[in-house]
Amino acid sequence: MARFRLQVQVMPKPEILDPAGEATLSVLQRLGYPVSGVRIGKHIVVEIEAPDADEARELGQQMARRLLANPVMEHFGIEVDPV
Amino acid sequence: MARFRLQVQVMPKPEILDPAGEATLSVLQRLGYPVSGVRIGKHIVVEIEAPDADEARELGQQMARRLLANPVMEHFGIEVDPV
Amino acid sequence: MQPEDVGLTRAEYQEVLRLMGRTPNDLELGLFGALWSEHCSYKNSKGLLKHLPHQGPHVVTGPGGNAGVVRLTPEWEVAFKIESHNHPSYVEPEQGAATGVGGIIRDIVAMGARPVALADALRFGEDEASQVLLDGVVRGVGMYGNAIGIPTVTGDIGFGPGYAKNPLVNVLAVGIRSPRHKIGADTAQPGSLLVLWGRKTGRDGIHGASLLASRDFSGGDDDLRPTVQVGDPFLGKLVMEATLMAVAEGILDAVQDLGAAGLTSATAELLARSGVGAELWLDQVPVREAGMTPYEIMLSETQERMLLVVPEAQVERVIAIARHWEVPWAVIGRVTERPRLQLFFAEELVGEVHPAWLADEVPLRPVTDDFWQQLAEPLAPPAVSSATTVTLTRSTIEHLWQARDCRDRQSVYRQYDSMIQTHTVWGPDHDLAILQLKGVEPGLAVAVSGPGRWAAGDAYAAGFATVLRVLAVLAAQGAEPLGLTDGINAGNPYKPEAFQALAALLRGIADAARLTGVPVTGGNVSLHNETDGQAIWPTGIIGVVGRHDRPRQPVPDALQAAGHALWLIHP
Amino acid sequence: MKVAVVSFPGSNCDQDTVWALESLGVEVVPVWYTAPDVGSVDRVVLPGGFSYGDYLRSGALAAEAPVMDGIARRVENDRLPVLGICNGFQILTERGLLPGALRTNPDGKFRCGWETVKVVSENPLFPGIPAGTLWRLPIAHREGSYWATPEDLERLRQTGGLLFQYTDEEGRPTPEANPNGSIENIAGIAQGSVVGLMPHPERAMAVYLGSSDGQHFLRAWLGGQRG
Ligand SMILES: Nc1ncnc2c1ncn2[C@@H]1O[C@H](COP(=O)(O)OP(=O)(O)O)[C@@H](O)[C@H]1O
Repeated sequence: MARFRLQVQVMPKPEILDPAGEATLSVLQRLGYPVSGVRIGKHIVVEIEAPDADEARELGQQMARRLLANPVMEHFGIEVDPV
Repeated sequence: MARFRLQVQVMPKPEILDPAGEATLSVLQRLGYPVSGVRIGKHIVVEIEAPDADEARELGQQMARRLLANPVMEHFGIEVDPV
Repeated sequence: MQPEDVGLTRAEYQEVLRLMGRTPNDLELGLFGALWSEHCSYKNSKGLLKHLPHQGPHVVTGPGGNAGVVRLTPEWEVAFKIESHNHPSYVEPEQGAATGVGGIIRDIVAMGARPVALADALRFGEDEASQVLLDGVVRGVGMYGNAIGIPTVTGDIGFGPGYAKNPLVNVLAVGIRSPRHKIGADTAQPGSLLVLWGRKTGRDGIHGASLLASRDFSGGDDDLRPTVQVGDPFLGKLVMEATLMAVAEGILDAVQDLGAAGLTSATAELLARSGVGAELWLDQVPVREAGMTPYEIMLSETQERMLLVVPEAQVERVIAIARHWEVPWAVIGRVTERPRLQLFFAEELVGEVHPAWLADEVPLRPVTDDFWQQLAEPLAPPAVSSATTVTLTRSTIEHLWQARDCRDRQSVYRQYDSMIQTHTVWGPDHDLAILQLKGVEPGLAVAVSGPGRWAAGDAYAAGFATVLRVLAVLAAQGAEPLGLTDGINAGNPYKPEAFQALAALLRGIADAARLTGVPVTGGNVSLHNETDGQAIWPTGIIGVVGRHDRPRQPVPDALQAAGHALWLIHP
Repeated sequence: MKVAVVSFPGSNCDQDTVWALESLGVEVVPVWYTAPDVGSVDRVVLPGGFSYGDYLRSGALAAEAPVMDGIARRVENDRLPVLGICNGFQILTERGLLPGALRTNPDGKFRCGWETVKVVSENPLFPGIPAGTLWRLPIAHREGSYWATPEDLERLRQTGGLLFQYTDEEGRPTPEANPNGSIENIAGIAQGSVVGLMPHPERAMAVYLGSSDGQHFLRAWLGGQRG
């Protein structure tokens, strides 16, 4: 068994309104930054034990599908790093 | 001018309590996943115009320090990709 | 470590040496520093506070405990108190306000009372940055109160230039208990075990009370900011339910919440009031971070923790309750007959003090009778511009109407759950809140108010008038006041004019309370609300609870029909 | 009539819900979230209020509770009537027992206040309540903005599952009457025997509390058809 760190990025799907992102965009624009879009999601870091990186990723996907993301409105991506 | 996508990861500082992470951890453990830590932060995607990637990163850091992260409780990391 | 590192003056340190009869080690020095801080010891205000009237026909418990308690009926008692969280809310508005709410809730719970209402009194500056603070504070109050399930039923907001870098966040909590569930923090029995439950102890907020909240701020104080404490209303709720269950089962000697100065203040006050001592086994305290020292464990201000004093025979049941509510717990010590607080770490005695040295022996600022007497005399009239008469034009009225002080507060209180527990008959948008508690007759009236600019000119009059104002609000409902609580906020007490203003404010409150026969059963004093030399107006937030005999039908506070006469009643 | 009221760690409207149901003469069976099943009851209420502190996403952590496995089974097998109020609604969507999702309010803020709620269509789950009935009910939430895919919305419409809308006092679902950006002003839905809504009927049980329309709501649901 080895330890891995999963970085799970959970973002609102493109068709889902992201009011927090839009509010942030308008503030950034008012402050004069040349930005044209902001989307805000979650960054979730999970420490996990697994025999190898593939298995760690597989577990990460299960957890994301089941709990960490809501498939109705979010999609997710996972990175796996050994620790 | 070119367009870049900044991926800003905003996480609670290690010494700052993350009650959401702890509650999520306890549920994942009850569901039987071999996890030992969960920390929940934000993943913010920003579209920005800049002459080059270095300048885009510099703007990203300014925005993160000023608005996207709360320096009292959070630290952040930035990735820059051309779009 | 030097005395000043823990906030002690040279003179105070001499007193520590005298009491101990030896040089304290660093840990012991830290304990004194924390408990002899302004925030914990009230060293500048105790001499003034003792002039407040504390006795009244309805008083069950006056000041000194975790909260005052008054009798509503023979079957029901009301615990209530105001607490401030000003400095933390300036450092981190949302979490500062949230943890302030959590803290006062634990005070009420520690009296064995179930919290039934919150009220928040807030003060901000008038600049842009203050608006950001306001948003954060309101989010924080709502975040905690809404999630733990206690309605925020009334409040008060004011603005003034001095609050820009010294925002005020005062929260009043009200709870209800049956006299059968009476508990306090002065009844620890030798032989009983100390159970700590709630959040595992971390390095958060070490010296928050003694340094952060007991000094003025200045521009470059970043290193003074102890790690921000994060409020966790979820665990707060579990700790509250677990504690109320243990209290209701009658299996505890005493309960003490952990607030400023954490375990140090909780144990010192509990043991001193109970006239006993204790062994604490600091290595048994569950910690969040590896390698925490006894010093850090004793001074951490980690939130959502309660200390229970449990007779040995009941420990098993207490643990079962902790398990049911999924609250982390540990047995961390034992009460002893000899009044010594002995701190052990890995079997080694690492510190020993008399609890009363910490809790009661701080050198207090003396208040002479002469000084107190002259406070009621009017101060020199404030310098007012020569425009003593103002012509009321449309534009003056519009100007006034648009002032922040006059704006609609709905955008604030709409963020608060004012209806949870389904007993709010009148919530925000009235001068007072009226509650019809379930299974309790009669109803409860709650009001809170504080003076504004007036106090800058005449603190005595402002203190006096604020008491009269909250009582008038109750009188307009025919509700009988049961007791008052006061949240006193002022600047640096070592500046003579600031101390004079603080004293005058309290004298005003004391005189009005005595005149009306309504006692002050508890409160809070927050000093050093001063940043870069600019202080707040002395601000006394007054809260009152009263008995309302017809809570289902409050006396309407809006005009009812055209043609009705308007009467102004005045002396 | 026996109704289970399920409490999760952090639930804070459970006692209000018990009180409201008991005031209507119902026998309430309190159920803790670790129970594998709700037992022999006629109906289940998932009350409102911050299970698991609303952490991660409101309702997400409670949706994984053991009792929810039992409830899902009973819905599937016996068409057990389930009512989710506020956080209970969030738990039901997170669990997949109701379609769609509840997003954060557009301004990111918690919002508490009274709303007019219209019964969109007559439904055997609420017998005797004609379409167009207007109720005054409070809301109190930060994540109450209903959203569903166009397909799910269409299916809700087809099956009569589009139950309640926020409207103005005349019953018009205007944008101004929408407190939280819910799609089509949706305040509550049903699928099979499962009902979810964001407003709190249990807080509107007496005129002195601001409205007694919650009584009509709960009575109708208690008399409703099983699925
Ligand atoms: N911080 C607050 N929390 C909850 N309610 C508030 C708050 N501030 C004001 N309110 C409500 O808004 C109304 C007006 O507030 P304010 O202007 O401060 O009152 P007043 O001038 O009567 O002291 C009051 O009915 C009060 O209950």
